[in-house]
This record gives sequence, C-alpha cells and structure tokens, in this order.
Amino acid sequence: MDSGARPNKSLDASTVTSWVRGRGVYVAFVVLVIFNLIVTPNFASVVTLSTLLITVSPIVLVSLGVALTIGTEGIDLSVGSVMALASAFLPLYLGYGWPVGLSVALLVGVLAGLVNGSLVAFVGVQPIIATLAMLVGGRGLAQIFAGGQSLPVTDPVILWLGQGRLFGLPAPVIVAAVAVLVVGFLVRRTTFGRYVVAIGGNRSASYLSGHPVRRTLLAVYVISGLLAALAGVVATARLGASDPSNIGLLIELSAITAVVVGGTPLSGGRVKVVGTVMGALLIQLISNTFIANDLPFTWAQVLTAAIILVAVYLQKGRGVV
Amino acid sequence: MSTGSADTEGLGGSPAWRERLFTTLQRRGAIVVLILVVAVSAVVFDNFLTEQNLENIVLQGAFLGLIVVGMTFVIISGGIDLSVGSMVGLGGILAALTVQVSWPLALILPPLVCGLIGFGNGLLIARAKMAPFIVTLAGLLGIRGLALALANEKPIGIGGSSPFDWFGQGQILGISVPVFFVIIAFAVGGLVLARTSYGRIIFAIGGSEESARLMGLPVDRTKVIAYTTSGALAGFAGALLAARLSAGDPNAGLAWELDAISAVVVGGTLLTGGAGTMSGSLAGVLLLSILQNLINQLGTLGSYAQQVVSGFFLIIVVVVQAYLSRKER
Amino acid sequence: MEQDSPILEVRRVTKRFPGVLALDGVSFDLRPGEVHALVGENGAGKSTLIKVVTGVYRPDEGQILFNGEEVTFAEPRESQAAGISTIYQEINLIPLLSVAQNVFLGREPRNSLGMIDKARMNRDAAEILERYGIRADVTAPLRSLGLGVQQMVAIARAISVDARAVIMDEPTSSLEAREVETLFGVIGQLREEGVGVIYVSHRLEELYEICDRVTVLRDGRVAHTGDLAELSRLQLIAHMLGRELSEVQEEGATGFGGEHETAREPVLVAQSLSQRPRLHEVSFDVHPGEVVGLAGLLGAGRTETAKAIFGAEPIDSGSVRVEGKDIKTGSPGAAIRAGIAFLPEDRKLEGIIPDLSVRENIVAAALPKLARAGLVSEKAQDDLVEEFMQSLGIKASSPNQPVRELSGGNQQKVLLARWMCMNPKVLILDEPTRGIDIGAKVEIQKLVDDLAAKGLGIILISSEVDEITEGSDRVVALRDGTVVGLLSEDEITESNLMALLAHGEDSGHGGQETREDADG
Amino acid sequence: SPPGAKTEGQGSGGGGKKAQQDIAQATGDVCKVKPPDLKLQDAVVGFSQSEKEVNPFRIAETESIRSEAKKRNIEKLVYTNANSQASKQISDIRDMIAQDVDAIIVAPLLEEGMDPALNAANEAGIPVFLIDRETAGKPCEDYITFMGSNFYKQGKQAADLLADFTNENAQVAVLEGTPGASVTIDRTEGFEQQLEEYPDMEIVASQTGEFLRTKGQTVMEQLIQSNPDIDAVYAENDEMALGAIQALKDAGKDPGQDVKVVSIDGTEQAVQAIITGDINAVIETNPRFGPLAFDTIEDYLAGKPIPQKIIVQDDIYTKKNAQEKLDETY
Ligand SMILES: Nc1ncnc2c1ncn2[C@@H]1O[C@H](COP(=O)(O)OP(=O)(O)OP(=O)(O)O)[C@@H](O)[C@H]1O
Ligand SMILES: Nc1ncnc2c1ncn2[C@@H]1O[C@H](COP(=O)(O)OP(=O)(O)OP(=O)(O)O)[C@@H](O)[C@H]1O
Ligand SMILES: [Mg+2]
Ligand SMILES: [Mg+2]
Repeated sequence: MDSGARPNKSLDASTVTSWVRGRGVYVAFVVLVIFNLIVTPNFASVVTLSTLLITVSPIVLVSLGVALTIGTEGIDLSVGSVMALASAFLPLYLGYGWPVGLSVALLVGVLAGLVNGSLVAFVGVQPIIATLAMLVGGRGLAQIFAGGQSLPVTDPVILWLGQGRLFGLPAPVIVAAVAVLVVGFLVRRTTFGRYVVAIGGNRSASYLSGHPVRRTLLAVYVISGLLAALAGVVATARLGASDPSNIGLLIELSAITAVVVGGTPLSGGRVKVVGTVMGALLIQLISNTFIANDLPFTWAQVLTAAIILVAVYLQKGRGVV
Repeated sequence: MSTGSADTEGLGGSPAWRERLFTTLQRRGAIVVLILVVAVSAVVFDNFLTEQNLENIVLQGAFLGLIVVGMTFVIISGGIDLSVGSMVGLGGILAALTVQVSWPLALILPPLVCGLIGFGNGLLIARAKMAPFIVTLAGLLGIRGLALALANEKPIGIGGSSPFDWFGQGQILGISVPVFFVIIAFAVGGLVLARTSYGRIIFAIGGSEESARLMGLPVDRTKVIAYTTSGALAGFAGALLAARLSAGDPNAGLAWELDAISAVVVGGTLLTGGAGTMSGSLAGVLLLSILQNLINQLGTLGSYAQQVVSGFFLIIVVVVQAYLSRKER
Repeated sequence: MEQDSPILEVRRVTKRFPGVLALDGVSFDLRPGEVHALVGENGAGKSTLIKVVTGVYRPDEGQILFNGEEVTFAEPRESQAAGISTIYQEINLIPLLSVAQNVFLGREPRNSLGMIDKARMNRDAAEILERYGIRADVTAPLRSLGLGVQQMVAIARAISVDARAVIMDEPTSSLEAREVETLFGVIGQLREEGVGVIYVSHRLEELYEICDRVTVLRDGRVAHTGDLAELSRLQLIAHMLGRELSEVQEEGATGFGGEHETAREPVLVAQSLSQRPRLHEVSFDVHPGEVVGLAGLLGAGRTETAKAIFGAEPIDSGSVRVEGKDIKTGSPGAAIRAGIAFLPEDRKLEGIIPDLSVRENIVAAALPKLARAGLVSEKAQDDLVEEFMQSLGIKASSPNQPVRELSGGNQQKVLLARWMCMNPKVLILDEPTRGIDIGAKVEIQKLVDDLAAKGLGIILISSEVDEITEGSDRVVALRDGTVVGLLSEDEITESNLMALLAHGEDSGHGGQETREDADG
Repeated sequence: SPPGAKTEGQGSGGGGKKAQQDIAQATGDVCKVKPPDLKLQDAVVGFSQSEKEVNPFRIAETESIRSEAKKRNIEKLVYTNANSQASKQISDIRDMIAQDVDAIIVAPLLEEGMDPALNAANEAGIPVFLIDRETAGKPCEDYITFMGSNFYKQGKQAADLLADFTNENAQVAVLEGTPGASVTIDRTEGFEQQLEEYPDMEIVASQTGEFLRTKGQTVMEQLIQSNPDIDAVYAENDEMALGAIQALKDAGKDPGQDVKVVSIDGTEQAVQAIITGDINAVIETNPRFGPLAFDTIEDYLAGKPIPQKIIVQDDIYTKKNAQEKLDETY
C-alpha cells in the first residue's frame, strides 16, 4: 500500500533486485519464520500465531500513526506516553458506562495529538522536540491523574477489547486490522494521504500547490494521538488494569523501528502501511523467538540490533544523488 | 538529506542590523535564557549562588556535556546519534573491567572501543547511506545489551582508590577533573566547529548534503569522523563516570541521548542540520543541569511532577526560540 | 590547437537507469583552450554525461581519460582534485552559509594557528566576486540572494580554483544579459589560459557567441560532433530534434503569434502591493486573453510580485482582485481556488516533489478537483495525467517514475502540466522556459499563446528579452520593487525596454547590492 | 513490547506490617556517634529516592516517608528522585548537602557507586540512613545504619515454598526483574542457590519481565508455548506474577493448581490473588520505612546507640493467612 513509485512493468534484472531491496522486511520475516519452524518448539500452532498477533496489535496501532507523522517528515515520540494517558483516564470514567470511559480515553489521545500538532504546525517547533516534551511530560501527567496507581478495569465491553474474540479472532487483532484498513485507505485513496506524502516530499512545493499544509500536519498528529490512545485502551483491557507507569514504555522505539524497517524513509515523502505492519510483526517475532528459546535477554538485544540493521540495509539501495 | 524544508520561502528582508540582532538572539537565545534563569534562581533560592551549589551544577552537567559536544557535531551535520547513552554504559563497564589490569588502560580503552563503534555507525551512515536515526537506534539497543552482557547484568565495583578514581573524584586547581575535561572538550569543539575547514564542511553537509558532495567536499569522511568523535566522547564520559562512581554501571547513561538532544536543541541548533553553535550547546547543558538543581532546591515535587515540569520547560524554551527565529525571517 | 591532445576523453560510455538508457555508447573529447558546446533536447543525456565524467555516477560501460590517462572517479571530490571544476545544472551551494563561506568551502585561508582566517576569507571572496562584477555582501547567507546572484557565486567558486577543464551545465539559465556578458568574458579568459570548457545551454545564440565545437546528444547517443561554425542554426536544431532540415525551417525564433483579443474587464487586479523593503505599491491588471510581461533586472522584484499575488508571501498592504472579487492574501489555497496558478522559478526547492511519481506531481494541485468527499478518483486522475504527458511531450519511462529521475526540462514540463490541468483564469509563469530545450520552448511559447487565445490572463516573467518582447501584449517594468513603466503594443521593443530598465542605473542600485550596509 | 534497554527497576517488594516495632530486628554491632544538638522537629531531612514511583513498593515507600515527616512536624523534607541513574543520585545528594540538610535518608539505587556521595556527606558532617537496599561502605563510618529486607533470603524462601507446593519436582519458569538491579541479582541468586537442594526441580526458562505486569504477561505467553510442561512460576515481584497469571489463564491453564505461582512483595492485588487461588504464596517486602527511619533518626539525635543493620522481618502470605492479613498489604 505504498504511495510511492510502483515497480516498472518491464522486468529486467535491476528492477527485480530493486524490488527485492524495497522489501527487505519481507525477506527478513520469512527467514525468521523458517528459522522458528525449525528451532522453536511448538512454533507451528494456531496459538503461537494468535499470541503473536495479539501482542503485536498495540505496536501496529501506534506504528500506523507514527508512519503518518514520519511520512510528513516528522516523527511522534510521544505515543507511549499517550498510551499511558489513555490508560490512566480509562478507569476514571468507566463508572459512567463504557462509552463514556472509552470516549474520554480516546479524547485524551486526540488532545495530546492536538498539542503536538499545534506545536508542529502552527508554532513551528521541530516534531522530534515537540513530541519529546510530550513523551517526558505526558507520562508524568498520566501518573499524576492516576495517582501513580494501577486501577482494575472490570467493564466487560472494555475487557472484551483486550481479551475477547469474534468469530474466533482475538479482539485486539480485529481492532488493529480495522485501523490498518482505515489508514491504508486514507493513504492510498484520499486527498489527505496525498497531502501527507507531498508535505513530506517537499513542503514548500506542497504549500505552493495549494495544499492545506498546517491542517494536514495537525490532523496527522491528532490521528497518531488517537491511535496511540486506542492502543492504550487495548493494552489496558488486555491487562485488566490501568498501568500508567508502564504501559507503552519505550514503544516509540519499536514503532519507529517497525515503520522504518517497513520501508518508510525517515526523510518523509512516503508511507508504507503494509510494510509497517510487517515491520511490527518482524520485531515482535524477533523478541518472541528469543523468549521462546530462552536466550539471554542481553544477547537478544544485541541480535535484535543486528537484525534491524540487516533488514534496513537490504532495502536501502534507493540511494540519494 | 533535509534541505531546508520549512524556511525556503520568505527570504531575508528587514534591515541588516535588525536581522543580525534577531539572528544573534536566536543563536544566543539559550544564553539569554540561561542568564535570566540564573538571575531569578539567585533571588528565589538562598543556596543557589553558593560555591558548592554552583560546582554541583557544573559537575552534574559534565558527563552529559562531553556527549553533547559530539552530538552537536552530529546534529549540525544533519544526523543524530541515539547510541551515546548506551556507549556511556559500555564505556563504564569497559573501564571497570580493565582498571584492575592497568588504570591508564581503563581510561584509554573505553573511548577507543566506543570510537570504533562510532566509526562503524559512521560507515553505515555515510557509505551504506542508511538513516542515522535507525543505525544509531540499533546501536542504542545493541550496545546496551553488550554492556549488560559484559557486566553479567550487574554493576561492577572498582574497589580502592587507585589513580583512576582521581579522574572522577579529584580536582585540578580547585576544579573537579570531569569539569576540567568538559571545558577542554567544549573549547576544542567550539574552535573546530567555528574556525576550521572541517567545521565548515560539517555545516555544509547539514545545509545540503547533495550540494556538499557536488562541491567536491569529503562528505563521507567528515560524517564518519563526526560519529567516531561522538562515540569516543561518550565512551570517555562513561569511563569518567565509572571513576566518579567507583563502579561501572551497565545501566549508566540510560536515556541520556534524549537529554543530549534536548541540550543541543535548547542551545539553538537546528535538528535539520546546517546551523548551530557550541556555546549554545554548552548553555543548553547548563540549563538542563540548573533545572534539575532547582527541582532539588524546591525538594517537594514528586517524580511525576518533575517530569511534567521538564517537558514543559523544554517546550517553553523551544517555543521562545521558534518565535525568535521567526522574527529573524 | 588541433594537434593538442585532448584534456578529457570519453570513450563509448553507457549509463543505464532503471527503465532508461540515459547514455548509449557516447564518445566525446575536450581539447585545451576550446569551448565545447554540449546540446540536445531535454532528457538527451547531457547532465548524465557530465555526472558520469565527474564521478557522481559510475558508467556501466566505457572509459574516461583525463590528461591521457584512464581515470575512475568515485566521487565529485576526486574529479575536482584532478582538475575538473564543475557547475552542475541546479545550483548546488549551501543556502544557510554565507557567500564567502560558500566560495571557499573546503579550502579556507588559514592563519598561522591553522584556524580559518575569517577576515581574509571575506576580503578574498569580495575580491573574487568583484572580479566577476558581482557586488554582494559576502557575509550574508547565500539564501538571502536572488537565484541569479547565487548562480554567479557558484560560477565564481568553480572558476576560482585552478582547473584544466571547466564544465558548465546551463550556467546562464538564471542569469540575465549583463551577467551573461560577464560570464562570457570569463570564459574567454579561460580559453586563453588553455583551459577546456564544456558548455551546456539551450540558448542557441549563446553557443554561437562563444563555442568552438559542438556535440549534439539525442536520446543518449551522439547525433553530431564538429565545428560549430560549420553548422547553421537550423542544421543544429535539426540534429537535436532528429528531423529533416525542411521540417524545422518553418518555425520562427519564438513560438509566439501576434496580438490577442482582450476583454475589457480585467480578470486580475493587483492593487498597491507592498512588502517592505522589497515591493512598493505595485499595481497592474491583467485582462482575459492578455499576456502581461513582468520585466526587470535581477532582483527587481518580479518573483516577489508574483508570489505576493499568489499569496505565497505575506504582504504589508495591498489587495488582489480576481474577476472583481477581493481574494484573501497570504494564502496560496485561496488564490488557487480563485483561479490563479503559479509556476515557481525555483524548480528544485518550490516545484517538484522529488520522490513522488510524475503522476502525483502532475495532479498535486488538482487533487481537490479530482476528489469527491476526499476520495481521489483514480480514473479521472489517470486520464488527466495521460492527456498532459502527451500534450506536453513529457519524457518519462512511465507515469510512475519518480520525478527526481527526470531531466531538468521534463521536470519543468511536469510542473507546467500541474497548473494547466487546473484550468486557471490567471496563470503566472516565473521563468517558464528556463532550462527547456529549443523544441519544447517553442511549444511552451505556443501554448502560452493558445491559452491566452482561450481567454486566460497570463503574467509572464522572463529574463530573456525576446520572450518578453514577442510574447507580451503589455509589459510592466519593475525596478527595485517599484513599477517604473508600462509598455503596450507597439511600444514593446527591446530598446524601449532596455531604456526603461537601465534608466537610473547610476542613481539607484540593483537588488543584489542592497545589503552593502550590513557590516555590523 | 519493545526490546529496549530500561531500568525502571522495582525495588524490593514489600511486606505489609504497619508498625515499625514489628519489622525491626537489629543485628550486628551498635553505632554510637556524637550527634549535633538538634531536635527532630527543627531538622531539615533529605530523602533521596532511587527510582520513580512506578510500582506499589516505591509508591508506598515514598508515601510512608512523606506522611511520617508530616506527622512528626519536621521542619522540611527535601525529596529527590534519581530516576534510576546512579550519577543523578549522587548529584541529588550533593544538592541536599549544599542545602545544608541535617540528615539524609537514602534509598540507594546501586550497591556500588555511592562512595562520592557518602564521602561528601561525611565531610559535611551529615548523617546518612540507608533504606531498602544496602550499598558498599561501612555502617557507622560511611553511613549510620541500613534498614531493609534481605533479598537473597527472599529468593531462598521462594525456592523452598515452590518446592513445598510441587513436592520437590517441577519445571520452573523464572520471571526476573530489571536486568542489573541489585534486587534482581539477589532474588535470582538466592532462588537458584536454594533450588540446588532440590534435584528434581529444574529451571527451564529464565527471562526478564522487567518487574512489569505487561512484560510478565507477554513473556509468560511465550514461555508456556515453547515449554507447555511448565508447572511452577517464580516471579520476582507481584506485578509480573499478576501478568503471568493472565497469560496462564489465556493458555488454558489454571494458575495455583496446574501451575504453582510464588512471588515477592505483598501488594494488595497479589494477596487478593492468593485468596482467589491464583497465586500460591507471596513473600512480603515491607516498604513502609517512614516510622522506622524517623525513629532511628530521633534515636540518633538523642545520642542513643544505633544498630548497624536493621533487618526487616518479612512475612509470608499463603492461603492460610491471606484473608486476615489483607489489610496489612499495600
Ligand atoms: N537518477 C536517475 N534515475 C533514473 N533516470 C535518470 C536519472 N537521472 C537522469 N535520468 C534519465 O536519464 C535521461 C537523461 O537525463 P539528463 O538529466 O542527462 O538529461 P539532460 O540532457 O541533461 O536534459 P535537460 O536539458 O532537461 O537538463 C532522462 O531520461 C532522465 O529521465
Ligand atoms: N533588499 C533586499 N534585501 C535582501 N534581499 C533582497 C533584497 N532585494 C532583493 N533581494 C533578493 O533578491 C531577490 C530578488 O527578488 P525577486 O526574486 O523578486 O527578483 P526577480 O526580479 O524575480 O529576480 P530574479 O531574476 O533573481 O528572480 C529576492 O528574492 C531577495 O532574495
Ligand atoms: Mg540537464
Ligand atoms: Mg525571479
């Protein structure tokens, strides 16, 4: 679902290599799956697959938003803290019924996105700094509002979002899948999606083409905040309790990695939705592989770094100059 | 490759002296803010201007300061180095592991090894044309893992007061040794940045890498040197920190990359590259250090509130600068 | 001269890009003391050849010999060190650095301590620029200067090193007559010193003025090499286009026809536009079916005026009216909705979105029109793209090709297409034919004519005097951001125009020197 | 969850008794230093917390110190938080010294690395009282005394309890705390060492859950998949245990029955889980150092001898006593 150039119709050798290169993440993923099939006990099972999909769901949700911000040549470091904010607020208003609790939690995400977006679009603060401030301050706020405590969530509808199933499909996976479809549709089919990549590709040119640059930027950060809040709700539901101190901790690193490994360049001008999903799956699978084989955490981290480098290296090629 | 994304429209306009004043204000904004903050703090807190407190502030910023010098080079060149925090951890562990063998080695090995890793980062970025963010993000993960593995996941104590400890705890002419080193680093860094060809090329690459390449400048080499320096300084900071703690802590320097980036940006350097000053970065480090000191002086803020205050402070400073730099246009 | 062995020799060089064969067995040589013209249509491969020679690209096949020895340059740095100095097609300097820093980047004068000697650097830079007739504050950031001055700085930088060969890829496309004369003086000097010069330009008259030999590229192959004096202008064009002489002969110097029928009510009225200190009370109007030329020297404020009308620059005062209705100033979106289109002068920074495809670049401005409820209609989009790629003859391997891979001229056509598919009421063209090959240039000029005939109001900014004089129904002359005169119909002659623009040359001063007082 | 480096370490878990008299058990020699002439009410006391209050233990610890300070009307409590950075803890303590506090309560982050801070306090003649974690240095010289639990012993107790529940025959999964934290190290070592006593008990997987509930859950999910035979879980804090229970239930296991679970801390939710039968036992770690710490400072100011080590007696919660002790938890 990339909005960038599709491969040429004429298939000569260089086109094929460049096609493979553009998809380093798929190659890496397939290799890792094969490795697991051979090495990891009980890997080829429905449960394994569903666990993988469930755990990856929150990462996919935040990655989608981060991908959009990166597409505009920005970034959103605050997603983890926004998850925490949503998690903190969710139980506070569940007493009024789940629609209220859920709306408040999502609204908090929208608000955080509005703050980020306004700073970026109207004040002209660099995205990395604006969202860094939200990363630092947002979690602090979440902890203050929740009194640092983890509160249990018992509302069945909310719990379903984290633990339920529909037609045998885990609810978090359904939520993530819907988000993927919606964002994919936005990116591919709508003027908004075009504005996003145009702004990322050349902001001045986009402005001079009459694109609503500021509004689009604002919208991108709001969407990212909303998706992060949704991820926060899902994670909270899965845990059965809010946990503003820990939910979403460092998830921004996973998300950025997923986006970049998935082929969206940090320099903006392109958004790869499917690639992002694959990127998220890849990094989750890496971590699952290490845990399932009881490899020491420290070396797992070293190897994760190496795999990220290889996957990104495989897809560079679209060099500059 | 971030060729001036935002300010391509609206070229210069106001009379030259006004433009200069605003440019200066923008570039020196951090120093202006620094002076203001010091003045206000001196009035509000009795203990602020005591010699001991000022020394605390400077000493606290010293280790981060070393990293910031390297980070300034990297950011002006249009890149970013997220691996420095982990390098501090690795540097400390290397020092702790080697100090028993020979204390000079404990000082030399960390910058050497981390410099080498920085060199690797640089090669991947300059030669393989991979995004600095992702290369050094992998570094952040991998190097921390390495530090933890080498340390067997525990802090390593450096018993006794070998000469090594002096580098973290001793004094030269009444100045703490780490402070002494950071002064040297800023002075040399500032000179290199402002007054040498190498420094100009760093600016050129940050301004437009493609142009710099077409102008025949040694782009790759310059970038590799910047990342190597950044790594070496971070490793050295790790060694000094180990000397100060009398222990190597594999978790030392956690999230320092964010502090370093904040300091550089607070100091008026553009994250898009191509502009910035070393003096601004120094002011940025001092500002962060003072902020922490003030929070401690207050002594009542909970840790969550501290976070909120830090985030807010960062935004205020940056917004003020955004305002000033807009005026400049 | 003939017996001199070549400084630079290219032997059967081939260069492929995905889907494009940019150079196909090209051979070429440059002798000492000659000025060698390299010409061809947009996308013929001129820039690629230059980049292969200077080490930006590596050739897939073939050899490059410099001073008789085979060389492989891995980077532009290496070719520069060997003695090839190059001015690439788009200005490649560092906008945030000062003029002096740009001139001396990488080879700054140093003091005894090995530190940069700033005072000397600024002095030397000013001196060098002075030599080329550029008066500019060398401590000002480069981006504060107009494109023309920037180009001159790039030339100064390239020439101030001792080189055996100097390559210039369309150096004059953003220069006007005065600067071009200066440049030719410099080239003459280089020739005397025995330096070989490769000169790329789409302005044929320039070639005849200074070039000794010519190599014509067509679709990546050498179509002709020989002494320029032996070729007539028409023969040269025939080689470039690959057509018979007789076919070419019919066409005139520009593609403009006669005058247009214009309506009485103006479609656009610009009223007292001011943006201190660059624009002062600029007023003029444009009628449907009329081409209004904006004339002026470098930095006269033409681009500024265009941007003010389009809303791309905030203005201090003044108004813009389209069909009698005031439009919101300071917003390109509002201007576009009112029916104004603007083709910017700086293609690289303000025009193309490099990583996006040709298709997406063409429809960039038309998106709201192509979409219903925010959904883009693929069908309508593809039809539009196909129509304009064909009508403008855009050379691309497919609509999916990233626009950054197109040759400079084709990029310009893509931008033209972006605005033409909007069906605007007013079209502002800032240097529309810069870097466009002779064939396409004529086409574009014809197009401007046709559009005017269909009732569009057109504002034409050009540094080429014939384009202004032949193309415009009226000319607004600007100097230092002030309207200094209006010519219409028969008054529009080169000499009248020159008189207007040059008048007050010695009392006033041009844009590029306005920063002289900045010494604080 | 991210493969990131982190140290949001949890402290020790905590037991639940409230009265300080119950928890204190002095060991070793006593310390007698000549105190300054000062009353506790007039003292400015510094409290250097090591980690953010991200888990029940830290929250309860800080809260206990703060409320006790208020209760006793002391002049001022200067609170700092090292955010898991050893270097910051040192500069925090130095900042307090610069503010001329009269005594400092330190919850040290690391065993190593506190020397410069302790030295500086010594030079300034300010007494230091350590709580919850010990640090290198000599009591009475480098600091006055240490009050806290024995994490190593907690690990051993956990091993014994698990052995008891599984008839000394089990496939054990260990959920470790934050890598590098001294609590993690001690609780892991104590457990592993004691487990050697039981030849039929085998550790089949040992992974960090970083003291987090979320992490405990995802790690357990993975482990139960690749090792379906796991029938015992040792979680180094309650939070991870609660996450693991969720994962075990998702995998169709019955925690407490099919899989025995033992954890450390004694938070309310964990003890509640004992009552519902999901956790088999919890070893307590008491975070409520406030009363004890200020009593000790008061004794010190009064010139009374101070024990060099005050080890907190930690309770063990099981099905038998969980209900009655529920209100002692935190
Ligand atoms: N980096 C690239 N990737 C793919 N194709 C390219 C690239 N650079 C150039 N091309 C293609 O090579 C051909 C030659 O382009 P080149 O820029 O050399 O033309 P040119 O003769 O300089 O044209 P102009 O007069 O418009 O500047 C064009 O078809 C262009 O699309
Ligand atoms: N007073 C001034 N101070 C600073 N810069 C100026 C001044 N006057 C002109 N310039 C610079 O020169 C440029 C000249 O303006 P403008 O581009 O509108 O002129 P132009 O007639 O279109 O010339 P060009 O052919 O260079 O485009 C401005 O963009 C600006 O950067
Ligand atoms: Mg060209
Ligand atoms: Mg112009």
